[in-house]
Amino acid sequence: MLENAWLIPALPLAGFIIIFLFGRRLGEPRAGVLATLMTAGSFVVTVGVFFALLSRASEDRHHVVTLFTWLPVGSLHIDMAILIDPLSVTMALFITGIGALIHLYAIGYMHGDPKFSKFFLYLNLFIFSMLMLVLGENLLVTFLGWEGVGACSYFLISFWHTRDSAATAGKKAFVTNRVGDWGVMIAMFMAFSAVGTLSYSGINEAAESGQLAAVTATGIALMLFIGACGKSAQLPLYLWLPDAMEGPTPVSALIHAATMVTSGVFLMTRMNPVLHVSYHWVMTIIAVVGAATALFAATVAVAQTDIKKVLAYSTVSQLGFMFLAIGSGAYVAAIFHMVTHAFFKALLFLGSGAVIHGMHHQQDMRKMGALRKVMPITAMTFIVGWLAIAGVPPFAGFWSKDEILLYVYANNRGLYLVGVVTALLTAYYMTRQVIMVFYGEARWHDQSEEHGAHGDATPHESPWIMLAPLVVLSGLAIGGGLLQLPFSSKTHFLEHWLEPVIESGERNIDGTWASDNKYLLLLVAVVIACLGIAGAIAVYAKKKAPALEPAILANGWMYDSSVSRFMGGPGRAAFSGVARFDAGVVDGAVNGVARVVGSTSNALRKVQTGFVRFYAAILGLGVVVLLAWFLLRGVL
Amino acid sequence: MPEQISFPILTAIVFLPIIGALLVTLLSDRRPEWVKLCAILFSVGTGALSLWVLASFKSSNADFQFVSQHDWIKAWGISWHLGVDGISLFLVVLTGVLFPLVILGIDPHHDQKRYFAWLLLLEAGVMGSFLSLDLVLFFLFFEIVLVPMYFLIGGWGYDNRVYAATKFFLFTMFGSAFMLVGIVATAALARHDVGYLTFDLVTLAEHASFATNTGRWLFFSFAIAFAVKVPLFPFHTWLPDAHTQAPTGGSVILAGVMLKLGTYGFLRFGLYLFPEAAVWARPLFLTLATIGIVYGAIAATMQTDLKRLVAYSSVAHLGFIVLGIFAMTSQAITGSVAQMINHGVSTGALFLLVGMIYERRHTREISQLRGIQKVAPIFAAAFTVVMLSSIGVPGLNGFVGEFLVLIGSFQTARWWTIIATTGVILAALYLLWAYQRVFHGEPDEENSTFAELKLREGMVLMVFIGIIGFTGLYPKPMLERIEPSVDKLIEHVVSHSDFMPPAEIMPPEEIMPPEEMMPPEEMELEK
Amino acid sequence: MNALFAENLVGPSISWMGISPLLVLLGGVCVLLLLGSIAPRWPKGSYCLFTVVVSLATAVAAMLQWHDVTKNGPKMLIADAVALDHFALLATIAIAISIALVSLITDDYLRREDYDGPEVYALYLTAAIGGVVMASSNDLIVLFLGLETLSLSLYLLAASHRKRAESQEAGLKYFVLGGFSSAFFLYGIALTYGSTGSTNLSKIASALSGDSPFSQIDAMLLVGIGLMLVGLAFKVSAVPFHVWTPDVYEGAPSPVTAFMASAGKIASFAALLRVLVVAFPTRIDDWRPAIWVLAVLTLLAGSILAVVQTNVKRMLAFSSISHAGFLLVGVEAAGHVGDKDALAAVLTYLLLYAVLVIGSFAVVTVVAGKGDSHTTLDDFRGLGKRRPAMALALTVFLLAQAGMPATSGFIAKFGVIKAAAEVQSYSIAIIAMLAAVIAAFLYLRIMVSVWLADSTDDTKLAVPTGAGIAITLAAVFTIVVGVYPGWLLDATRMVSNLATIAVQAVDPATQTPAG
Amino acid sequence: MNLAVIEPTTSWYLVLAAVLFGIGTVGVMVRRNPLVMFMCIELMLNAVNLSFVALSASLSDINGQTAVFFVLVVAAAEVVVGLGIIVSIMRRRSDATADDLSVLKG
Repeated sequence: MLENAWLIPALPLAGFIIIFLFGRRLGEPRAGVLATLMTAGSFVVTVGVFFALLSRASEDRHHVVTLFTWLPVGSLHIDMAILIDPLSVTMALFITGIGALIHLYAIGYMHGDPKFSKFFLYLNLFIFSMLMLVLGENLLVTFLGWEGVGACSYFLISFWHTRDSAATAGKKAFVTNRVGDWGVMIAMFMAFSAVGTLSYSGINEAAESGQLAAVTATGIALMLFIGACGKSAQLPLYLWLPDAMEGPTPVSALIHAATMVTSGVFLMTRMNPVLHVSYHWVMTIIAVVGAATALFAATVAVAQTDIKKVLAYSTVSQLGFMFLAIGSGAYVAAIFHMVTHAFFKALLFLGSGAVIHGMHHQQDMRKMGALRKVMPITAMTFIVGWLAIAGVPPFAGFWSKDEILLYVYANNRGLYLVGVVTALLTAYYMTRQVIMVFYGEARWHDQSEEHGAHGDATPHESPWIMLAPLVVLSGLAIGGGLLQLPFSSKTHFLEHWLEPVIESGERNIDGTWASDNKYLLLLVAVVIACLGIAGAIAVYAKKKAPALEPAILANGWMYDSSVSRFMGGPGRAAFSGVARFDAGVVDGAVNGVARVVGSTSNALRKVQTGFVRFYAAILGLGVVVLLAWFLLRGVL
Repeated sequence: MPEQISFPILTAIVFLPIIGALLVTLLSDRRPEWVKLCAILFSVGTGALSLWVLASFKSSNADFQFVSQHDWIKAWGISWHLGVDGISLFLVVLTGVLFPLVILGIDPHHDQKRYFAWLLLLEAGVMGSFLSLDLVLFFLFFEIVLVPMYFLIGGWGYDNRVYAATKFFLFTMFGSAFMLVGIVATAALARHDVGYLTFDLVTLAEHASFATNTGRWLFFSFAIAFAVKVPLFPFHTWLPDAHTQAPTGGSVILAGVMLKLGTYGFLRFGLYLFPEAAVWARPLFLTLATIGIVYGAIAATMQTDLKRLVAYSSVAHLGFIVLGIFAMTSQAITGSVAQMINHGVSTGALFLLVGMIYERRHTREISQLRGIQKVAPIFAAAFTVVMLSSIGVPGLNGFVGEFLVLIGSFQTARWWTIIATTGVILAALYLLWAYQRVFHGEPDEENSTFAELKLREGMVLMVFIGIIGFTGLYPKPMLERIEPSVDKLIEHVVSHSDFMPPAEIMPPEEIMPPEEMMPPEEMELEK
Repeated sequence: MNALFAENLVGPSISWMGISPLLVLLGGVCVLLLLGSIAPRWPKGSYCLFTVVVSLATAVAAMLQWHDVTKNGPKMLIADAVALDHFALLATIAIAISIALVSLITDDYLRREDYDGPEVYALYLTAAIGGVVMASSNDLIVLFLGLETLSLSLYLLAASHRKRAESQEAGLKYFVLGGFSSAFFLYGIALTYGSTGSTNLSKIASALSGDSPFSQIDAMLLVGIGLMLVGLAFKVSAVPFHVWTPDVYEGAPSPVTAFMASAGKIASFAALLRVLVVAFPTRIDDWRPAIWVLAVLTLLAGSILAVVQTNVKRMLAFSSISHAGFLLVGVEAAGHVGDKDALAAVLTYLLLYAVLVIGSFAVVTVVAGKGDSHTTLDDFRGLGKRRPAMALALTVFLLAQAGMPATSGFIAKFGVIKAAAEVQSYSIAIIAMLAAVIAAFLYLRIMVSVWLADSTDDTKLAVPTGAGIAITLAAVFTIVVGVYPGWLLDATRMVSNLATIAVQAVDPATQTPAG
Repeated sequence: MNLAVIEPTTSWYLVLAAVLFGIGTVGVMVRRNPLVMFMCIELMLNAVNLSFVALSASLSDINGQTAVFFVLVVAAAEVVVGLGIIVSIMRRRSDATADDLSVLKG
């Protein structure tokens, strides 16, 4: 079975190629169906691979399938190879699984779009790239996927490219990611010059066997982290993610919530031995950046009115949580949260998508409300997602978030505090969203005439093809916690499963105060969640207190706007300065030479007066000079 | 020792286009279709020959192959010496492939007879420069290509064509002025070592040894010519003008193969003849290359003319090539050679596409264009692929060369490389920004009639895109043919100078002595 | 005193074969003038034909001598006054070829301007005689005679278009300045004679070779050399003695200009080399720097001044000046003792340039039209459309003058640069090449108006037979030599070091005791 | 003292010749009448002749004096040619000075 692992990326690729060639002829909905089937098929294969791997002893759960040699030059030898191990399979499982669901959903969501087939073309290409990213046996194959998903996200964000905002958002996403890619490339160069290979096993072995100097390891780790910040939307590079909501909602769900944005987390986990041997402050930096991002984004989310923007900032915040976990050496917790987050955030996005779909592309929450009556199933599933992200037991989010906080506490109490506050805010703004969308009085009647696009004015429930994925995902959001229950080490399924990959990096907190009093911390987490929910209810449902939504928060602390103002102002000025320098100075010098020759010529030709006597005089002058020279020679 | 083969195929490659040019000139103007047919036949024939060379090229052999050597000007020791090795092989193939595509894909607006004649002459010149192994012979071809290109720009270019053509001609000639003196001086000085006057590259490189300073002077006399041709900052300003004013075909050829004459010259003559000087001059050229990368990209960002933008992007891309050449590691130089090809393909295609835009809209001003993707999705798709390859997205050809150059250069030119790598950010910036302004948004009324890709254009572009995809995913056949010659060259440099290549680091699978494990600072010191 | 006379009055023996080229030319002149004046008007074009035949005969005679010299080595004729060596013969052949080509152009020109008659051809031939004498003279007086013969003919030729004021003006300017400069030249001879006791180049050389008392009297000698240099620099139009060149070239009838630029230059440079290399090898350190400066000035001034010109004839005049600069680079290289490649390079350059310039002026002559006045850049517009073939030929000539490879021009430049580089004068070589870049601009300008500018009138231009032949021959020659120069170079390489053979050739019996 | 004993040495003649030559040179540069300019040139030539003779006497070598004859011939020839040109110009404009002939310039 493991030998056939190449099928996992191959199927979506096949889908891509087929749609690329015959997309027009396939049309709607066949193109969508095909794409969905391909992704589902690759999910099936992944499951098969998973069990095949499971049947092995945990120490040799490591299998490489080499497809062909990609870049062989001298000592550099890079194979196009995929690596099957617990980590990659875990990633592949939820990528293909959730991917398939979202494909299905998209068939309904994109119904009637003129570029229907093209949408699934990109979607399949994305799944393929994402799988290459996680399955890659070496940094370069991962980088191939890394750039691939970047490109796909560019295409999909600017899918409705006639909207300028969409086009700009797509460009912004790509360029911002490029900044991160710079880091990844440098990291690769360092790794190669230090270890002579780019394969994960090679680098990690070098790290474990101490062949990798701490300095180099630090360099690699930091550079990779820059890359991760780009992809996983951490400060200061998170800017592109909120704008990315310009893309169709399934894209937001798949790329900007469940899969792509987590690849940074994945990469750090993949390289955890390198992080382990690098200077300890690297981990601190990661943790601090993560915590800062989490808090920052949470505060911003509090004041958003666009249903998707709220979820976007919440995604940033949750990703911050994951990096906080990594910074605390809690790789399992990070992966765990990544998975559960994939479940409930995909659920929430799809739910919001259903709402938007039902509201005829109305995204402003202030124009919603009381939707639970018209779209009950959507409401149900959305509420499940809300409870999960808010951290209410026994939903998935509760367990993963608690796991992280546990490690963070053991690691650094200050950061723990930040985490707790973030959790509080999370519960608060999610509750706010649920209330504004599904409860209170309906604020959408007055919109009807504007948005009578689909004939009937009132919001409507979505077709089953969109609801089915919601139901499935809500199931996962409820039960996702089973992967890793804190009660005894036997229930640490995920931890045991990932053991071979992260053992060297994973931090052991046994015997710390935190692990001894983990139930106390559980309790704290529950209380926090409840507080947040209660607060939101008090403000938005019971109107006990005025809503606190300062403009500065609504504008994300003015960070984005000031950056773009800088880019548009001084940055642009500097660039055009260079361009002017080129035209004026560099090219000016060239043309200047020409001009000088020309003017010299003009000056000299005046000597040719045409008067014989003058010519004779010039001759005479020449004679004098020449004789002077010769006489000089004579006297010398 | 390179083997002598019965049929002088390389000579044929050089002469076939010349014959074609003569025939085209003789044909009557009244039968344009014959003229075009003749041009196509000869260019395709040349292309076929070059492909044959590729097919029968011995991949593991680092020496010159298909060598044909005859006395030409005995009195001066100048010989007709042609040969191809891994470094020139793909440039020859690229030339052989690009010209038929240009002739097939683009029709001149007037005087097509003269146009094709010049084009074929140009092909002969380019082929000759890539193949000749005699300094004077190389100079001959290197210089001769100016004439056809001058007339192509001046005769079929746009509003400001004469200025651009003259600038191009004189600027390049300025460079080669120094080179000619350098060539003669090299041969004259090498007399003592060689024993007789010869301009044969191999003989000179293997037997001649120059006093340190002499070698450096000579190297620079060559370097100026190549730096202008590449073009290397600050000798680049002729390029934007030439590209902007040249007809589409001219731009494609100019970007595709002619700029490579410079970088190729650096490899073939700079490093091979004057290793010591080249090593000594490394810091200078690494710096200029890095400046070129960043500077070119920044300048490109601010261009309002689409062709100018692509031209400046060429400056940046060529910077990568020069960086790789002077990093002097196996990966870097192999990458540079690969990048020469890949840049030729992707930028060539880019100019082709821009040309098509001009054909349809009669403007290259970015501000005049808008929303083309909506009216011409296939065209936009093709543009996107080419653009991504030019940005250097993995899986497309642009990445292969760029990545190899950078990872190779990092071994010996760490800080330059770190700065140079920012070029990939800027590349995305200027290309995507331009793409957004041209293709995205709602098309206004002029652009709403933008015609979709025609079949013939599509055919030509498919070839380009095919190469882009294949080379990106499976560059092995290319690399394994380039590398042996590159390694040979590096050995030559190492043995003739104090240059130390980076220590070969064994992946941890093998057991390795500890001293090969070196943290960055030590590498620093070692450089 | 009497004894001295008696001894010298014995006439020197003359080897008639040795001077056969001169005799052929002389015969040609006589026949042309006599028959031309006695017999009625010859049939159309036969003057030209006759001149061509004469010049070819001269070339043949020279070739015969060439083989003789190759077999028996060079020798001195007529009391060491005339040298018979490869150098002289090559120059002779080059001059002969120039006359042939020029007369081909002249034929139709004269009929167009209705001046048909033998005079111009006769003057060509007399000028050629002067040129050959200059090239082969081994005595300063003989050299002076040759120079005057050449110059006087040229004065007349320049002024020969009696209807054009420019032609008259050109004639006068040339005459006044020419006479002026030859006076300097003569004075130089006198002083040299005074300080070395002889006017014979070989004897001067041996007198200065150190053992003789003359090596003391320095100042007079140096002034002598300087003044002779002035005279010759004027002839080769080296800056700052070039002032006459543009005016005369522009004013003179186009074919005559071609003749001056070809035959005139060949003779003058041959003379310059003879004087400097044969007579003053011991004074190299004195005259080489002077030549160096002259070369640089000539290169730069020639190419820079051409940039803003608008009259093609004048442009070509300036370009000929910058070519003179290139040739001076060769002369400078020849200054290094024991370097024979330089001599060969200079002569090759002269030959190739002669053909180029004649070709170019042939086209100019055709374009100039009746009255010989349409020679501005605008008159050349659209030539590519009106006469593609001729335009192509012109392009070839211009590219060749720019030194483009695969044309004879490249071979010429390469030879000179090589000569300079082999004696390590890199600086001047680079200056020369850069000047060539500037000069290239002017050729480009002409090409622009020929090809790239749209034509003002599309009337088909009639290309007369003679000119057509001349242009074709020149173009073919340019390309052939450019692609396959081996044979020519092998021939020119036989031009061995003048100085040494000249000294050997002097037979000791005729040595006059110094004092 | 007795003037008769003062023997003029060669250098006297040479200096005289030089002076004459100088006068001729200056004359060419300053005079505007073509004929006069031409005569100045003749003057220069004759100055040279003088120095030839003087030198040949001092060297007691006959060649110098033979040279003079050649020069005279050449001068005569120049007269012919020069006058021819000048006359043909004068025929066009009787009052033409050298400065009027400046169409060709630049």
